[in-house]
Amino acid sequence: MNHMISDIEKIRADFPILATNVYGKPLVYLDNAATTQKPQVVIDTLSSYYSTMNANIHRGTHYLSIEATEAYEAARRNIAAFIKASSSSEIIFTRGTTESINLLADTFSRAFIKSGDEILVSEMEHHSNIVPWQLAAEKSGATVKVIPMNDLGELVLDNLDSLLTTKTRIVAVAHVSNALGTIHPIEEIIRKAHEKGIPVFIDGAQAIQHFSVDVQQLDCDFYAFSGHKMYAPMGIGVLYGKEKYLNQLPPYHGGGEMIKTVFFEKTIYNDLPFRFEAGTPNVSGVLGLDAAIQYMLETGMDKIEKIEENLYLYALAKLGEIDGIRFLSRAAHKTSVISFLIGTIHPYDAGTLIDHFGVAIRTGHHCAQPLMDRLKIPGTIRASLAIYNKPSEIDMLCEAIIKVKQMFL
Amino acid sequence: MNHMISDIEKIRADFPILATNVYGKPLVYLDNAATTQKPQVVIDTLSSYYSTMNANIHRGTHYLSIEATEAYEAARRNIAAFIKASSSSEIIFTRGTTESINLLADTFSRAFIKSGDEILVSEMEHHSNIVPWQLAAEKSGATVKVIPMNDLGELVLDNLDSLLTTKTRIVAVAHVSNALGTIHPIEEIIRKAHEKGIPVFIDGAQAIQHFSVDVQQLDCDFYAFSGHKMYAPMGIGVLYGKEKYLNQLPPYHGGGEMIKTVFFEKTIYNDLPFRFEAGTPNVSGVLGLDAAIQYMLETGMDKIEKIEENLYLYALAKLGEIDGIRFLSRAAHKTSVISFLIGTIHPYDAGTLIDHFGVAIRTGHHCAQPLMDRLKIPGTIRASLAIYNKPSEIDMLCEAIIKVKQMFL
Amino acid sequence: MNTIDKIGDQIIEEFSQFEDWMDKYNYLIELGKSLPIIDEKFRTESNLINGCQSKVWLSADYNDGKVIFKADSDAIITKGLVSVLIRALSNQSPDEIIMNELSFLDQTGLKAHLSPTRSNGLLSMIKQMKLYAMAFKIKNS
Amino acid sequence: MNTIDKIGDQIIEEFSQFEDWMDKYNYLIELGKSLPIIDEKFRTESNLINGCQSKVWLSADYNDGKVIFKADSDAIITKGLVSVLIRALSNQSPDEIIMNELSFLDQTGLKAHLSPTRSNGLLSMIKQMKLYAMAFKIKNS
Ligand SMILES: Cc1ncc(COP(=O)(O)O)c(C=O)c1O
Ligand SMILES: Cc1ncc(COP(=O)(O)O)c(C=O)c1O
Repeated sequence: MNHMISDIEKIRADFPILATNVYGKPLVYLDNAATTQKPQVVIDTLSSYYSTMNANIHRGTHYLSIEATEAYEAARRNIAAFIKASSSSEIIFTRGTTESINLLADTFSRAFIKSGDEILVSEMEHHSNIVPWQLAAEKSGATVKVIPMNDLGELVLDNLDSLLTTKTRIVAVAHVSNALGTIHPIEEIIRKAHEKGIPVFIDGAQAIQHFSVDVQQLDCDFYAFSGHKMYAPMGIGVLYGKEKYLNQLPPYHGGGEMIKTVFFEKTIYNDLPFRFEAGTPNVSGVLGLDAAIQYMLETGMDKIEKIEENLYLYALAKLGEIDGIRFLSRAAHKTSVISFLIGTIHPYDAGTLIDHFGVAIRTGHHCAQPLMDRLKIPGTIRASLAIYNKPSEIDMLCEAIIKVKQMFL
Repeated sequence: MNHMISDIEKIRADFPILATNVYGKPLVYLDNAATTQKPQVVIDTLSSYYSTMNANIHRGTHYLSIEATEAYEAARRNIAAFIKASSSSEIIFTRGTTESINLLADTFSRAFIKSGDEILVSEMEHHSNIVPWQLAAEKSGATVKVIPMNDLGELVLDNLDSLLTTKTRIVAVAHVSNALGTIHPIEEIIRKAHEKGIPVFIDGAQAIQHFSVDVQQLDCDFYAFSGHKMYAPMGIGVLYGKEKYLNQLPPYHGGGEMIKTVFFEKTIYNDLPFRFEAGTPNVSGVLGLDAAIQYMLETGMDKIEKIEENLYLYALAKLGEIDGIRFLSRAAHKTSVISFLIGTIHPYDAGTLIDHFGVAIRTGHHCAQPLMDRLKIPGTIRASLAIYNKPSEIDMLCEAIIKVKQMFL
Repeated sequence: MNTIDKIGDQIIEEFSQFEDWMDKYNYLIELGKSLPIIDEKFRTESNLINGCQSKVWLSADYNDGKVIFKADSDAIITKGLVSVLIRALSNQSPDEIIMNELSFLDQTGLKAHLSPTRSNGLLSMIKQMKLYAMAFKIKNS
Repeated sequence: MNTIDKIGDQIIEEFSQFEDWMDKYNYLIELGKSLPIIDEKFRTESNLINGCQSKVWLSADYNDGKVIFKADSDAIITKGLVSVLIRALSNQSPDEIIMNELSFLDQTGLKAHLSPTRSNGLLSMIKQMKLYAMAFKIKNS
């Protein structure tokens, strides 16, 4: 553990915000599932881009524009390699996971979903992986079906075979639940869906920052994630799709970049991936994402997993010692997200007070209201860890919880 | 003029990229209509946001999240004030103009456009203000009609009355043409459309950085612009809409933020403007846009207009002295965009060589192919000015052009 | 000085005793606990104000020229804040309720809880209280 | 050494004379001007390769085991580059065309013009030339 701690201190030094004080106390940031903090190298990438390279890309013949275009396309190749996509034209840049899913739900449903068809999601999805499918279902006359969960906080696949019907057009599930941290058995879901020829979308927003993802090995047909949850800037995300599917999807946004020629009578669309990237791209965001991935790779994905697992186990043990703590997930496979309640204290009350001890955690329904309904609770208190968190921060969370408990006695 | 030049030197010092060399020559950046460079204060806003405040917003109960939420909503109010919107809930943050128009075209057409209806655009639009309407027309069975232009590069409104029919549901025109710099007579278009009860969307991507815009005085119903063309970061833009219209539009993207409650059976959408802002917003982009607007206001909108007009007139005079230069717009009302051709030299040839003299201009169709078809040319050479450009840069452009001419003799 | 402002001054005084944030919150929790829980029959969908994180139920009655508010919340701190608002605004005339800007909140350090960016539903509750006052005024004029 | 690489070496040598970028471009312009303009009948939609900024027309014939390319562009610099590619690849066997990686371009300083991020259509032209070679090979085997 000591060796680990010196590693972590080195990592912490890369994140300038961790030196901040809130309410006169050193910031303890445990809201990483909402958004992670950024290493200096990512922040510097933005500054340096705007100070030396900034230009609009793809159509320019001038030096900066060519440089920026090449950096942007190199980043796309790096990101493709990071998730082991078979080609960089399978990487579409979006604003974030939510836009990725909306792009997919809209275009996929226009191409493949008709009245009476079914879309299969799970009971543990983030709203961003529910509402776009509801909207698509409404427009096409399809229905949204749900894979249920059990009391341990795991998906129940017992009836998966009967949920995958001849009307099922797509399955959309998270890789990891944002509210509970459960790692879903997506391999099995993908295998069973593929046996019936049904494509699968995976919402990777809570997975990609914690362990290596290999989309070819998973054999998922689409995958999405957000930069801001993986040490990269806000305003950038990715939709990965197998070329064979992307090629069949109709255009989404209209505008510059996504077309080859425009006449008032007809418009000819561009090739992948540009067809889905209308308008001036967020070049700085893409380069920032590239830098964040570089940072993760240099740290080492295995090491990230190890650090987080160790701290997670430490946190579970320490929190478990507190009387009245109730963990909301007992899933066998989990990332370092801990959702819990303290006795009968309302999560909002707990969150408001814990904050005053300088500890940033999240409370509420975590944009997963169907899951909260299932658990019959208004919300949870969620501590979510990242590579820069350390045991003493868990100790401070525990101290805060104990004091809060006293205030409510 | 001398007084002006010392002002400009002061402004230039705020933009770090202007000190860059390309091909060993000082960068002359005249591609501002594609994207502008960023002042240090905007770059610093991003760094400082990520180093001291970064958090996911709106649903957090912790310090950073509350701070970031308040900064984000304060920026929204500043931006509303900047364009004189009547309320900050009329400001929807998007990724840029292209997304703004796609959001509008999709939701407006679902609410108001049916088979046989008409959408009126102009012959001088950017693809981003054509293709989304084509896509919407395709889905709804409507047709896209076109306001024509004349040889001076101006819109011809002679037949506007007959183009505005009982079937016209919306008019979508640019405030300023990106390819030619023409300022369109939108007041007249808005007045005539309103006489028939037809709402008007204005694409302000090339206007907002050059002069004050007052959406209430214009009385336009929707207005859009991009941050990256007004000294702000990439990946952020705005859609303004009158509340009475926005309230009637169906939701666009589904996800977090845009909903109040989600059940699998039904979902209740949030109030304006959040209803249209699904997913984690680009907080750093919004704060960067706020900083850029602050910078423009401190410089003074009048002064910006004056500086650019002076330099534009200087450029016109100097370029006009060169034999064989052909200006493609003789419009009476223009911003500082100059589109031209040099004799019979192909714009791509000219652009490639001018670049090697360190001068960044843009060549091509400028995402306005219908306009190029009308002019029967493959593209133009476009120099577009910003507040930091100076007469000696125009001189360097002219020198480059003269040398290029010699190379083709 | 109208009665709301007078009550406001008392509240300011009460809160000014607390130097420590913990004491202030302890007091809010106490207030929250002592706010009479409203009758189950008022905890209806139509009385519900949905903050993103805590719920507030609000009902209003009109009696002898005064509006009487009853309210509840599922979170104690929110309930404490609710009780402060009830104390100031309940049993007042519609006009006073409509006109008062609750400026006393600035000096209690509670103002931040009522920002539109908070997720506790309190700002919507104040809006709702003013709407009730408006409705009673119109109905009885 | 195959013939394409030999021609490539000649081209490298020719371009190595120029120290100044202007001389190099002057030479490209010269090459562009001297490339025989292809017959109007080849300037068809089906022969057109649409770069974003300049257009390239390409036609191919097969004669005695060799592929003969003819090409044109509306921009002179693109035409100069086209003439270099024609010189290397025209009148070669399908196999040589398919296999050759045009590595000589690296050493001429022209490589950048053939990047996928350029908007002149040249990369698509090379792709198209290889497709033609492939087609002739299949047809004649
Ligand atoms: C599982 C999951 N899906 C989707 C999202 C939405 O991501 P974003 O808000 O970045 O669009 C999130 C993040 O909140 C998430 O945790
Ligand atoms: C007039 C006009 N409209 C729309 C756009 C599209 O803006 P963006 O690429 O920022 O979405 C542009 C910019 O290229 C433009 O000039």
